[in-house]
Amino acid sequence: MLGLLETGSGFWSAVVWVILVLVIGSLVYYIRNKGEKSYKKNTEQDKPFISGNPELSKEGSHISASHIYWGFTEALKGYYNPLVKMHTGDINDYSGWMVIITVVILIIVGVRR
Amino acid sequence: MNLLNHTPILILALPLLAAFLIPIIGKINKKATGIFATLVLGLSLILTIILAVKILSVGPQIYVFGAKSPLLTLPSSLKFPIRIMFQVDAMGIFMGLITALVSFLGAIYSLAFIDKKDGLDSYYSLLLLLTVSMFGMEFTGDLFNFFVFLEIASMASVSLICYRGTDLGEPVEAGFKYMVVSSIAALMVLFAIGIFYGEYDVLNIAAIASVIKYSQLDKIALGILVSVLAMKAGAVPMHMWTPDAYSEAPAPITMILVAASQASLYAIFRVVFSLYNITLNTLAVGWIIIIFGLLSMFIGVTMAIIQKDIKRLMAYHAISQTGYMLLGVGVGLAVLANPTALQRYGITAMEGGIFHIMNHAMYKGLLFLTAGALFFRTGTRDLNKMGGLAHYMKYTTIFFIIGAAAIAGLPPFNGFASKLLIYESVYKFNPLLSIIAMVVSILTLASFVKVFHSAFLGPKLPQFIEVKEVPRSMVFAMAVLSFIIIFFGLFPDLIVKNLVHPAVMSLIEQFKYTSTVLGGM
Amino acid sequence: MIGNFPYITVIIYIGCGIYILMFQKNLIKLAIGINLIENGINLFLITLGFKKGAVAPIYTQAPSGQSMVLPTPQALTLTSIVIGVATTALILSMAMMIYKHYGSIEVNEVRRLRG
Amino acid sequence: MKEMSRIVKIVTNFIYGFIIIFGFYIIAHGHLTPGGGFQGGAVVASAFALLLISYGQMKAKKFLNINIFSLLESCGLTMFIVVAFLGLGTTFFYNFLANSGSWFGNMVIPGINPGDMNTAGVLPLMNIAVGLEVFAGLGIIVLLMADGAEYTKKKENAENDR
Repeated sequence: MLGLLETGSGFWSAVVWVILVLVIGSLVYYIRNKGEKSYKKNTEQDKPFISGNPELSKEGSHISASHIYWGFTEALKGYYNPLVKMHTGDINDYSGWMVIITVVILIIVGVRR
Repeated sequence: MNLLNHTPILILALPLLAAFLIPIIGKINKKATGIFATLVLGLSLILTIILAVKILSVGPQIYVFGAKSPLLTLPSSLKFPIRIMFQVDAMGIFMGLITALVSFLGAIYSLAFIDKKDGLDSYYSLLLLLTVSMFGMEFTGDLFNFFVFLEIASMASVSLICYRGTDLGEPVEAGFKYMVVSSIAALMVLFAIGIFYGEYDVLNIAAIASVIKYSQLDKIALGILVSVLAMKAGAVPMHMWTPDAYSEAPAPITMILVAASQASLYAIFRVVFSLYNITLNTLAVGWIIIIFGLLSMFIGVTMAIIQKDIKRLMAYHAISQTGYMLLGVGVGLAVLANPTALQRYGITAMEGGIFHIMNHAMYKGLLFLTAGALFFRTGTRDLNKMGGLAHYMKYTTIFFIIGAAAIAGLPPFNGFASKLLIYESVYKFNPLLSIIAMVVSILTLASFVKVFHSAFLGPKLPQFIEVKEVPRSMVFAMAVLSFIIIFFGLFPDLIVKNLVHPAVMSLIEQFKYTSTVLGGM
Repeated sequence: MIGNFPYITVIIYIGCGIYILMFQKNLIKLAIGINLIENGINLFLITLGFKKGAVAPIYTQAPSGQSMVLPTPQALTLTSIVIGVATTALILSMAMMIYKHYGSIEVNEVRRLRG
Repeated sequence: MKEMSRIVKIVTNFIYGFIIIFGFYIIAHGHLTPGGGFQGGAVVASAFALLLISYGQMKAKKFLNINIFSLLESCGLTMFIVVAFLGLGTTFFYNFLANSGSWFGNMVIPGINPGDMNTAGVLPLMNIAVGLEVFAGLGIIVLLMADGAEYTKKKENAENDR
């Protein structure tokens, strides 16, 4: 019933994992309820403190998809620019890649023992 | 004349008959075609389950076309099979289950998703043809029959990719690219089949496997088959058709296309394990498949992070997840020659790789359906334009979270179970591969957090005020997939012990494959 | 050496087909390239079944003293030709639709999906 | 496509009947002489192409109706699969008519002979089904391509006038 999955060196049981999460979760929830009672949602208390600057409107602060990982792509520009350029999108390159890879594999498989 | 020993062909023949009847039904009443197609696919799903139970209990099933009895493989006067036959073993029916489930849910989903007035009957007959050809690729025991089904599959999927092409240009461009590349692939497969026929004068996979000597010609045929089928499965250097084709096809069709490229992946395993097995240089070919897997994993996910179109991002993830399957089974192949390593981690690696095929078909299908639901309601696929959809589309958000957690390999879901099998066994083979696999899994989670944030979170946008939840048939299809993902995640050992392990064994033991046809010669 | 001429023509066919597919810019020429490869492979299949001095395999029994050419490759070629017709019809109609939407059938203009 | 000259139309009126009959001959004798469903269907479809070219696309649409072709195609395909299903008593594509004395059921005489049309069991039925499907299918392809060509011609004429 426990769904023990033998993975070569050890086992994995999702059911036990879920039970653990529930137990520890309820413990954490219990501790959280012991916290400060005077906290009320949607009041002045839960405004983020941005060192006193006025909070931007929700629409203004929503980061759209193309900016989310700009740091990651900026750092890896050396890797990304040639990679994106390789995806040219024209059919000659698609069939070209296919022929090149077939030749490479034929050499590897054909020439070896 | 009980129907039980005719099930292998009935799974195919009923949807085929339905595909040909649909244009006639379409003339009588437009809406009936969709429901008729869904019913037939449901019936073929039930038949697949019956066949699966029979195979896992009794053993591989043979079905010879046009012979006196379905099991008569060797005509009286000859020593090798002539007729076209279906040879369905545990691996074949494992893939058959994926195909049957994915196409049934795709048909249900497209009942509400596709509302085009004119081309409706051609849509459903092409969908049935695509399903039939995928079944054919997975069940057939004859090489040329595999080529014919491969060709039907690429033609049916190309026409379905171009389905929205009457008023848009991009789907036709995507379909054209996929068609050019698939016809080269199919012709090269035919060339390899010609080589086999020239050498051994027989077209049956089991018959060739029993007499194969890995001569110079066989090496050429192997090289062509592996590289061409890797292209059809979406391995990296030749993967560029995948994002175009998956992003332009309608969402249920993309889900079925994912299962279609997995049928080509199955074809690589069939060629390498059942046709050649020990005769080929297992380490070299194993490492070729591992390198395909590594490239697919890494380049797939790094390209996915920078995408702006939601379906293009998910298409690149399909490539990177195919890399996991190639890695798992490549390690299994690399150690096929020495039995100790095979017992220690080779079989677990293959179990992880093949279990990952099933899991990937489930959660990638779910993700594409959620992307289709977003497109159905908002009309755009661009992540920059979407925002705050969680407020309106409650169920789709839950399904998306389940799918994203499963693809990233978070514990209670099925992605984690198969990735864990791959990590632990590949680590024993070569630690670096396992580390790369883990890094790729983290990047997968990163890109799906990006999709979740930009599409679902954020404030209510003015232009999506009237957006509401998707119709019930789409929600039902997504709910079934989520249930399967959660069930496989909680009880992975049931699936691995009963379905995946027999499939791996049927791939590894080539003598069992040949003896079922040639009668233990 | 004479016996190898069909195989050399097969190589030339497939070589031209692959050259066209990799370097020609017009979509219709790509369709021609695919047809060239297909003809090459059909010729390859037919020459596999060839026997010197044999008769076409249309009798139930070979005429006395003569042998018949192998019939299976000819059946394979027949199916391959049928599939070739369907593939070419599909590719040409897609090229027409691309011309309708893009206004051109040059490969470097038909490139909206990339990256 | 504009119509051809009067001479071509007269010759076409005369010839296209024979082409269609020759196509059906190839389909019907598929199991004896070289040919069969697909080849015969292609010959019949070439007769439709001839009509289309000689009468131009506008006129040809009147007597080459796409819906009938599509119906014919579905009937041909369904007939093929139903004949294969009929063999399900033993196996799927079983040739239950061969040597059974009923339709196409005579014994085959070995050795060199002109061949008896009434042999080869299910094969002639399959040839007829495939022939029906192929000539309807190719007919549809030819007509749709003619529509496509018509559309692009109109577009080019419009661009030249501008």
